[in-house]
Formats: sequence, C-alpha cells, structure tokens
Amino acid sequence: MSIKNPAQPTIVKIKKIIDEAPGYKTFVFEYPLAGRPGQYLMLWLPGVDLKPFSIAWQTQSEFALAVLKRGEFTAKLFAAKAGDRLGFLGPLGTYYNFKNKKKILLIGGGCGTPSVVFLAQAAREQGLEVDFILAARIAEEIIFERFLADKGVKVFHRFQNQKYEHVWDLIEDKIKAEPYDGLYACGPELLLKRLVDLTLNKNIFCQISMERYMKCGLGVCGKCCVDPIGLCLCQAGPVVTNQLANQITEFGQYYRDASGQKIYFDDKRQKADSCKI
Amino acid sequence: MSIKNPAQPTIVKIKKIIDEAPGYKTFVFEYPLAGRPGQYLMLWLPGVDLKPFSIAWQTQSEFALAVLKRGEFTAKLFAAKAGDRLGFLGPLGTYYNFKNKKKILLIGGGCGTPSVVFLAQAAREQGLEVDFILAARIAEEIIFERFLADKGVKVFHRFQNQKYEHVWDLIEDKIKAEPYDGLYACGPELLLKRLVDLTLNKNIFCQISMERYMKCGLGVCGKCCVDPIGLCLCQAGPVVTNQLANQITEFGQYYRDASGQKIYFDDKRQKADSCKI
Amino acid sequence: MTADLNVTINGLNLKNPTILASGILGVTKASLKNVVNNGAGAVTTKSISALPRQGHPAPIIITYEAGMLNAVGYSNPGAQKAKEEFQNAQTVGAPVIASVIGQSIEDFQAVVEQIKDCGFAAMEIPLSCPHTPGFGSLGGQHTPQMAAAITAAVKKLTGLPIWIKISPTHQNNLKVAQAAEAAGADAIVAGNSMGPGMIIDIETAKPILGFKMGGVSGAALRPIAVRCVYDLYQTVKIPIIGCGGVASGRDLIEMMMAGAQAVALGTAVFIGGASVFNKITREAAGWLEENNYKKITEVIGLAH
Amino acid sequence: MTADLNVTINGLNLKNPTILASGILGVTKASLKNVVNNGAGAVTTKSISALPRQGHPAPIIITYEAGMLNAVGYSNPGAQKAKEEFQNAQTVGAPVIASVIGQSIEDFQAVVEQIKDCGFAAMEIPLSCPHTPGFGSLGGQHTPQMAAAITAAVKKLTGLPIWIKISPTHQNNLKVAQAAEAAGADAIVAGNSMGPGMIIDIETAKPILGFKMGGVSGAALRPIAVRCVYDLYQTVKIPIIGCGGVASGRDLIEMMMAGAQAVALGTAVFIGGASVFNKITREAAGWLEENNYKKITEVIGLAH
Ligand SMILES: Cc1cc2nc3c(=O)[nH]c(=O)nc-3n(C[C@H](O)[C@H](O)[C@H](O)COP(=O)(O)OP(=O)(O)OC[C@H]3O[C@@H](n4cnc5c(N)ncnc54)[C@H](O)[C@@H]3O)c2cc1C
Ligand SMILES: Cc1cc2nc3c(=O)[nH]c(=O)nc-3n(C[C@H](O)[C@H](O)[C@H](O)COP(=O)(O)OP(=O)(O)OC[C@H]3O[C@@H](n4cnc5c(N)ncnc54)[C@H](O)[C@@H]3O)c2cc1C
Ligand SMILES: Cc1cc2nc3c(=O)[nH]c(=O)nc-3n(C[C@H](O)[C@H](O)[C@H](O)COP(=O)(O)O)c2cc1C
Ligand SMILES: Cc1cc2nc3c(=O)[nH]c(=O)nc-3n(C[C@H](O)[C@H](O)[C@H](O)COP(=O)(O)O)c2cc1C
Ligand code: FES
Ligand code: FES
Repeated sequence: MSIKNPAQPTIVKIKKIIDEAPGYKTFVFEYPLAGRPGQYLMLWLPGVDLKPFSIAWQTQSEFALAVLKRGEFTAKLFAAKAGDRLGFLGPLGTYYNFKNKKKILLIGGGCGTPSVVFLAQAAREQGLEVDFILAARIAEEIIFERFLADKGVKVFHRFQNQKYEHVWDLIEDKIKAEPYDGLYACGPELLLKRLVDLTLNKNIFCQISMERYMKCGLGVCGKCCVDPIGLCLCQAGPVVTNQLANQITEFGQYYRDASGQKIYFDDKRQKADSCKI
Repeated sequence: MSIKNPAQPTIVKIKKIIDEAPGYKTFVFEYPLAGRPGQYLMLWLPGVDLKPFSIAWQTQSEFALAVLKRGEFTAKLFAAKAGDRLGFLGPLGTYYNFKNKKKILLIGGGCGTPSVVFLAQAAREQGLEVDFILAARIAEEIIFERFLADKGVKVFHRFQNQKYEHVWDLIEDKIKAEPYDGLYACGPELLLKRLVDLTLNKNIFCQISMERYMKCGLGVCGKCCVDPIGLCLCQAGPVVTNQLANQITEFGQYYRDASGQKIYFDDKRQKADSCKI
Repeated sequence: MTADLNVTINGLNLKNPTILASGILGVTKASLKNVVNNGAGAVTTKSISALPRQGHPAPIIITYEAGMLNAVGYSNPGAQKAKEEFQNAQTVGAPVIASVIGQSIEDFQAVVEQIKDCGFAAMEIPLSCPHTPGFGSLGGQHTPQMAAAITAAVKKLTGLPIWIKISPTHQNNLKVAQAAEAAGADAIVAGNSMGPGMIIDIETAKPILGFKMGGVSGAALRPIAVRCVYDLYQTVKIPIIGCGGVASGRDLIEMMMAGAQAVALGTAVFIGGASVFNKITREAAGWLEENNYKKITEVIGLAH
Repeated sequence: MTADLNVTINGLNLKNPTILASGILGVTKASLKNVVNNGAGAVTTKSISALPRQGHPAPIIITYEAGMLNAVGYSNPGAQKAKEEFQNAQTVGAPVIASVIGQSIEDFQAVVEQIKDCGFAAMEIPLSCPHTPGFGSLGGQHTPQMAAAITAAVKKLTGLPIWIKISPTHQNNLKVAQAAEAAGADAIVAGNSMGPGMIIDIETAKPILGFKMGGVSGAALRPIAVRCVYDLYQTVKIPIIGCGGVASGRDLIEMMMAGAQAVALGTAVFIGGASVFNKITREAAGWLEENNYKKITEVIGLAH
C-alpha cells in the first residue's frame, strides 16, 4: 500500500550513477516519468535544497538527470549513492516541438546539454535525422558523444578536428551546409542570442531553452520573471521560440539572481555562464 | 450565477405559511428537496439556532415543515413571514420502508404527526391503502385531517365519536380489526413503546420514529446516542424498526437533554413529552 | 511480518497509537465502547465540568473545504452525572482518558474529586479551548502560571497521569508546556483546535455558528499541529500526544516522526465515522511493513 | 444593471476591491502590470528590505489539500534595486502598494527613504511574518509597542498612507492594530499567513520546506482571517483590508461582510493564475446583481 500526498515531492531511489566526465555525472532513477524533451524537474535533496535539472533521457521505466558539479547543491548531490532517496517536482515547463520535422540541428553546451540530449533521443525514436553540435571549453568536457552516436545521431564538436576555434563557426558552417527544418539549442545565453538573431534573419524554425534562476518552479517566487512581458519562465519556459525570445528584452542582457537582483551578462559573464561552453 | 459552499446550510425563502391549529403552523418552501418519508431537516434560523423538524410533505418543487410552537426557537420561527430566508441541513437520517406493503396503519401524535403525514402522502402516491390515527389531547389539536382525506387516506381519531377515552384503545381496535402488513408511528414515546411491544408480540412489521435531543444532526455532539448500543439516532435514526427499538434499553425510559443529562420519562414525562398527546 | 503497533505512555499500554479526541462521540460509555470496537487504541471522554452545561446555541459545527469549525461550548451533564455514566471505565476495552475542565482551580479539583475512582487511565486538562468564555484560552488559562497552578492542584488529588492540552497556535505554547512539565504534568497533548474562525452565510449575512465563531480543526490544522509537536519534542521530556487533522496512515506516521508517541483524532472520526481508526492503523501498518520498520515506535521523532 | 465594484481606501480609488497580496508575482514591475491587466484593483510588491536577501533554501512552498505553506524568507533585491525596478509605479494601471520590511526601525526608515518617490500609492508594513528570523513575529515586531513605534517612525518620513499588516492568529492582534491606529496607521491588513506549519515527507523523514516550517495560507486560513476582520471591525475605525484564503466571489463578499473594504489575494493567484482576479470580480458582480445590491460597498460590515 502506498500512502502519499500528491502535492509533496515524489520520492525516488537513485538506481545508478554514471561518470560522464570530470565533474559531470548522470543519475538514473527507476520511475515512469513520462516527461517531454525540454522539460525539467525540481530535484529535492531532503534537508538541503531544491534545484532545476533538465530531463537528460528517459525510458518507459527510468529517467536520468545529468549534472555538472558547481556549488553546494551539486556537490552534495555528487556525494549521494545508489539507493539513496531523493524527491522531485515535475515534469515542469514547456517542451521542444518537432512535429513534422525531418532533419534537425541540435546544439548543447555545458550543463545545457542534457536538455537537448533528451530531444535527440525522442527525435530519433520518431525517425528524424538529427545532427548534434556539442559545445565545450575543453575536449574532456565533451559528454554524451557515445550515447548520441549509439542512437544514430551525427555528433559534431570542435575537438574532432582543429578546424574551428569557436563553436559558433562550426554552427554557422553546418547551417549553411545542411537543409535543417528546425534548430534547437540549450547553452550559454550569448550563444543562444546569436542563434536567435541568425534564425530570425534566415527565417528558420528555432526553439531554445532559456534558463533563469528558478527557486520554486511553480510560478510563485517571481525570480524567473522576464522583462518586459512579466511572465515566469519556469512555466512559460524554459523552451521558447526564437520569436518569443526576441520579445524578451533582457534576453542576452541580464537575469535575476536568488534575491531578484539583475545580473548582467556583460558585467559578470563568467559567473552567469560558468557552466556553459 | 450562484456562489455556494456545499457545507453551509442551504438557504431558502419561506413561500407560504399555513395556520393548521392553535400553535401549529406549516411553513412551505420552494425547493426540490427530494427527501424520503421519515427524514428530517436541521432548520437554521440565522443568528438564532438550529433545530430538527421532519419533512411534513413534499412536491417536485416544494417542501413543508409543520411546527408546533413550544419554546424560543419555534416562537421566533412563528414570527417569520413569507419571503424571509432560512437555512437547512439535510435531508438527514433514516426513513420509513413501505416497499411491497399493501395496507398500512399510521399513527401520528402531536409534533410527531408531520413525519407520518409525509409517509401517508408517499404511500398513497404508490397506491397503498393507508389508515391514519391522529392522536391529540383536544379536538382543536387535530391537524392535517383534510390534507390526508384529500389524498385518500382514511383518518381516525377519538374525537370523531365519544367511543374512546385513550387513543391506545382506538389503536388496539384498529389492529385487531384490519389486516395491516405494516405499522408506522411517531408520537409520545410511551405510546411508541407500547406499540413496539405489541407488534413484536404479534409479529407485525413496525417502524417508529424515535426522537432524541438533536443538537447537530451530524453524529458529532453525541446528545442523541442511545444506550446500550452507543449509536447516534440522528444518523442511525430517527426511523428504527421495532426490533432495533427493543434493543435500546433507554427506549421508553429516558433520553438525554442538551447537556447530556438523562431525563426520565417517569420523572419528567410532562417536560419530555409535552409536544405529544 | 506485521509491524508492532503497541505504544506505551505513562505506563499505559495502547494496542495502537490512535486515540479518540475529546468532544467527538465521547458523551456516553456505550459510544466509547463502540469506538474501541472500531479499533481505537484509547478514548477520551467529552470534557466534564463541575456543573451541567447546555453549551452554545446551534449550529455548533460547520464543515468547509479545508476542515471544520466547532463551537460546542462544552455541553456536558456535569461531574456527578459523568461519574455515574463512566463508572467502571476500565471495562471499555481500552484506556479511557477523562477530559476535565473548569473555570477556576477549585472547579478542576471538584471534577477530579468526583470522577477519580471511575476507572479512568489518565486525566486530560485542556487549557486551550478557543471558543468557550471562562474556559481555556478565553478563561486566561493558557499561560505558564495557570498551567503550573492547575497541574499542581490536580496532581495533589490523584495519582493518575495528568495530560495538559495546549493550543497549537498561541505564541506562548512551548512555555505553557514547560511550565506544566515542571509542575508535574505527565504528557502534553498538542493540541486543541485553532483560531477561532468564522464562516458567514452571505445570503443572510450572518455568521453560521450559533456562537458566531469556533475552533478550526481538520486538514487546515494538521501542519500547524505537526510543527507544534516538532517544537515540543525539542522542548519537553514528557511524552507528546499529537492532535490535529490526522486522517490517514501517512498523517499518523508524520505526526509520530515529528515527535508524538500517540495521536488523537477528532475531525477524521466525524468525517469518516468510527471505522476510521481501523482504516488509519491498517494504512500505517502497511507502510511500516513496506519500509521495513518492525515497531511503530521506531518512527517517533525521526524527522529531527 | 451592473453592480458598482469601486471602492475607496484612504482616498485611493480601486476599480474593484481585489488586491494582489505581497509575495506573489510582485518581484518586477512587468509582472505587476500583467496582474493589473488580469483585473486586480490594486497590487502589492514583494516585500522590500534595506539590503538584498537571498531568502531561505528551497522548497520555499508546498501545497497540501487545505492550502499551502511558504517559507520564502523575504528574498528581494534590496531597496536600492527596488527603487530602480519600480520607478514610476503610477504607470502600472492601478495603485501599487510597496511592502516594506526591516529588522529595526532604522531599516524600515531606510527603505521608505529610498522608495518613497517611486510613485507608490501606499506602504504596507508586515509585522507578522511567521517564518523569517529577525522580521515580523520572529523579530519581536508583533507587539503593540513595536507597532506604534514603527508606524510613527515611517509616518514621519512620508505622507503616503501606511497600512499595517497583522497576524490573524496571534492573541494580541487586536491590541497591535489599536496601537498602530493610535500611532497614525491608515489601514490594517488582516492578515499574514498563520502558524508556521510543517509538512514532513515520511519516505525520507524530513520536513519538506527548506526552512522546515512556513506560514500557512489558502483555504485553511480563510475562516480565521474572516474572524480577525470581524473582530477588527468592532475594534478600529480605520479601513480594514482582508487577506487569507479568498478564492471566489463568495469568499470576497464574505470577507467584506465581516468588515473588509478591500481584499488581498495570494494563494488563489498561485493556484489559479493571474486570471483569478477577473474570475472573482465577475462572480462577485453577478451575485450582487442577483441580490439587488447596487454597489459592492453596501455589503461592508453587513454581518454585524
Ligand atoms: C530549467 C533549468 C534546467 C537545468 N538543467 C540542468 C541540467 O540538466 N544539468 C545541470 O547540471 N544543470 C542544470 N541547470 C542548472 C542547475 O540548476 C544549477 O547548476 C544548479 O542549481 C547549481 O546549484 P549549486 O548549489 O550546485 O550551485 P550554486 O553555487 O548555487 O550556483 C552556481 C550557479 O548555478 C546557477 N544556479 C544556482 N541555483 C540555480 C537555480 N535555482 N536555478 C537556476 N540556476 C541556478 C547559477 O547560475 C549560479 O551562479 C538547469 C537550470 C535550469 C533553470
Ligand atoms: C427527528 C426530529 C423530528 C422532529 N420533527 C418535528 C416536527 O416535524 N414538528 C415539530 O413541531 N417538532 C418536531 N420536532 C421537535 C422539535 O425539534 C422541537 O419541538 C423544537 O426543537 C423545540 O424548540 P424550541 O426552542 O421552540 O423549544 P425548547 O424550549 O428549546 O424545548 C421544548 C422541548 O422541545 C424539545 N426540543 C428542544 N430542542 C430540541 C432538539 N434540538 N432536538 C429534539 N428535541 C428538542 C425538548 O423536548 C424540549 O423539552 C422534531 C424533533 C426531532 C428530534
Ligand atoms: C465537535 C468538536 C468538539 C470538541 N470538543 C472538545 C472538548 O470538549 N474538549 C477538548 O479538549 N477538545 C475538544 N475538541 C477539540 C478536539 O479534541 C481536537 O483537539 C481538535 O479538534 C483537533 O483535532 P482534529 O483536527 O483531529 O479534530 C472538539 C473538537 C470538535 C471538532
Ligand atoms: C509564496 C508566498 C510569499 C509571501 N510573501 C510575502 C511577503 O513577502 N510579504 C508579506 O507581507 N506577505 C507575504 N506572504 C503572505 C501573503 O501576502 C498573504 O498575507 C497570505 O498568503 C494570506 O493570504 P492568501 O491565503 O490569500 O495567500 C506570502 C505568501 C505566500 C504564499
Ligand atoms: S521559479 Fe519561482 S516563479 Fe518561476
Ligand atoms: S445530534 Fe449530535 S450526534 Fe446526533
């Protein structure tokens, strides 16, 4: 018999932990989540905190979160072992739309990678042709390459040859070379901003996952409200179209931290974007 | 648009007030109650109190309560006018069972009369043959005689001729004379007690409405709990079979008042039974 | 394997940690028996005052989507009749706790004197009723001074365990509990209903309850009662009986994890009938077994 | 005929009596505008402290069947950033009330000094947060003395109306309101969330909220807030703003019948989204028309 209050976090046991790269682990849980690519969970470390993580992949009976170690929460999460119990709220937020698409390009950078990895998995299951550009600062931080290749995804990154110094050049080349009918990306905001400008310009369908500081994930704390539309990205996002992104004047400019203060990408780019290529 | 909290009393307007006899009025409300004969309502005089009253009769769109003026509550109710708003909880409690009966005898006394009047109405609508003995101290207190006759009920009372000094003799005579397959009664408890003994003895199907002090009508205050079974008659009653009545040792002996003190019918019969013949 | 649900409080053995709260169905010995037959580990009488009380005008209760309000006003037949009613309370089949109320220390003592030999297992003293003038919160009894004085006064008269029932919301409730403990109280019951609250019928523009306002209980109260028990667990050493909005096995376990050794149920009994005791203990036992607990006592205070 | 929903408080005209309560969606001017576009009669900012605050660890909220618990911990960017954020607040389309918090009288004054020329319509001072150390109830501010001192200190600095937000459950709340009124407060907001409460996850045996406990709001609170407004109506002469669990037109009318001139909504906005303002005012208007009221102000205090 199970006794449960539906408004409480759902409690799951860690089934398995996979080392992906230095400071990068995948946590696998046994639970039929039925999330959609681009959606996220608020992960609860009992007695510690609650933080947003994208669904990295999912089967009928399991799901996984891929986590980059950054601060207190992720450090404590890294100390967890298989068998430990955690909680989550979700799946939350909007998701990528790839209906009727044939050939799509995905771009994942740093801790934004898992969000698009799940999309790659789902798109391949629907038979789409999927190219995937992995962005990272150093070759050791390239993750999910094998996972994606196994699913029949064509993977590209700038460490495959020495041709590109910046991932952006690789992206531009791919877009020029291939007839993609959809672009999907999650990663450093300034990269996303360039992508939005480019796809609007070229009139290519594009969705990005736009991450903001998310304290509650439920539309109540207002930390993730974006100017000037005043909507909460924890619910109206994280996945938005390039058009909607373009209406958000703070996009590429600033976001709000836990106190609600604006953090400018220019001023503090390192801090704001440290997890991203 | 109606804004309503289902746990609050239902609010209804008094449609009409009928004078039945000195100190006896019928209050008619426009509301599709769908109660069953024997059931009662807790009637709310806003800002005053809440008291139990049997449903006296009912149509598709109306229902009526017939009230004997006794104390503060009924006096204030008598001061109400057509158009005033009152509230009620219910229909509450158990009801008379007359399935498959053909010819039944009903006995109503004092403020117990309305409960069986509704039964008479319902039984006639199902085509049963219904005899009704009205009990009262004086001829002026005979009520609903016309109402019952109009429905094809045969009405008897001891003021029709001078044959009987006590209603009990009339009852015994009728039971001897007619092949009733069901007896139903509401009235003075000592009369009910005799009836229960008689029907158990003669093995006649019998249900009575056994009234106790009812403060809440919802099984919470315990004022209506009967010894030794410990059930609340506001829910397990008011209608009980002669068998169940017989298991209740306090039946015909005592009841509990608003404070929970036992009031013995012997000691204070007048007080306890003042509304009944 | 079936989990062991037995708990012991002040040396009293309860076959499971559920207790009928005071004020629901506890007017007669027969109805207490009925509740015990439905699985309660112990039962509490309706509160007993020195003299008979009619209580407040009705409605005395009203439910709403988050719980219920009550303003019964302590109707009861008084200590002398209660003594007759509850004679040989030890034959009910589970420990019977007498709830004792008064408007003065002498009142409390008079009631205890009357009923102390009825066979009760303990006496509960509510200092916290939010809606009866002269009693509890409205009688100035919910203060450390009064808690100490009343506790000491009744301890003098009986060797039975004395349980002090506090308010879950009053800011001074931990201090009241500490004062009671220091004066010899054997357990703290946390707690009474909160508020009071009011519900107005907008069609007639009248408060619905006869007393206009009444204590709030049920689901609305549960998190507040849990927090109160949690705080008490870090404040007093004597056992704590949780009370407030418990309606499922989950809720029972939660209250015990906060620190309760037993849990009283009021509103749930009203809503679900006496059979709720069996339902809740069955749910709790199932959960314990699934989670490999051998005894329910293992979960007490586990959330600290 | 359409009922007139306008209300006037301290000379401020609200097109209807609904107000966005502090702490829900009020972090940015853009989100306040969004709420006004959805029908709110006025809006309140998230509480503003002198210095930036990160707030409590998450979860900061949790819902349960009778309402919700929150322990946000007053996260906000501080008075200086707030001044930038809310510049020209008068352009939002409805009166904007600034919620001002502090740990000392100087704090309150510092915030008021910073933001007093932003175009706010009034300032609200919560003395009653039940879950943030140093502030409100946990900062010792919910006393008549502190209420008077804080009210007087901010009145000195601004001609804007000062609204004092009290606890609906603390036993001294009428005295706090009276003291604030005597010190010059222009309205009483009744009130904040209650408790605090706690919900424990039994699978992990941990309190769920990051701060372990948090204020209880929503349906659970409504009868208590209604009773508090009812009592205040007989206690103070200044306007009362009701707040607690209002989620329908019926609830709005009920709160006004208890004595509120306007009604703030928090939990309902969280549960139902910003469009709840339109829903509630539509329901209330329909009911008023059916019952032949011409103006919503006619129902104020009608339950007395
Ligand atoms: C929708 C969404 C999806 C995400 N998906 C992933 C993912 O799949 N894998 C992954 O590794 N990370 C993901 N993140 C980022 C992840 O939430 C943060 O890395 C994590 O919260 C850091 O917590 P910390 O205590 O370890 O670090 P801290 O020391 O607290 O913070 C380090 C940095 O992490 C970011 N951060 C911290 N808390 C939050 C928060 N509540 N919301 C957003 N950002 C925060 C801030 O930029 C901060 O500067 C996602 C974020 C969002 C909003
Ligand atoms: C199930 C049931 C059905 C009833 N149906 C009818 C009916 O159809 N018509 C009718 O006139 N009366 C009926 N009564 C009796 C009616 O409830 C009382 O007459 C009424 O409550 C008297 O209130 P009062 O304030 O006027 O008198 P009071 O001065 O308060 O009391 C006068 C007497 O009425 C009885 N009484 C008072 N309050 C209650 C109560 N809460 N519950 C039961 N008895 C009470 C007591 O015997 C008391 O001695 C019914 C009672 C019950 C229990
Ligand atoms: C109808 C009703 C009557 C009550 N009467 C009493 C009483 O007489 N004495 C007392 O100490 N508590 C009384 N209470 C309070 C309960 O014992 C209990 O403390 C409270 O309702 C909280 O528990 P619950 O949420 O499980 O109902 C009463 C509660 C209700 C609902
Ligand atoms: C998530 C959340 C955050 C809150 N933050 C504040 C706050 O910053 N300042 C404040 O005065 N009240 C705050 N409150 C209290 C509300 O303003 C309101 O008084 C309370 O929730 C009761 O109203 P409700 O039942 O309509 O939610 C908050 C409430 C919630 C639910
Ligand atoms: S994360 Fe709290 S409102 Fe979006
Ligand atoms: S009338 Fe209250 S329990 Fe029956």
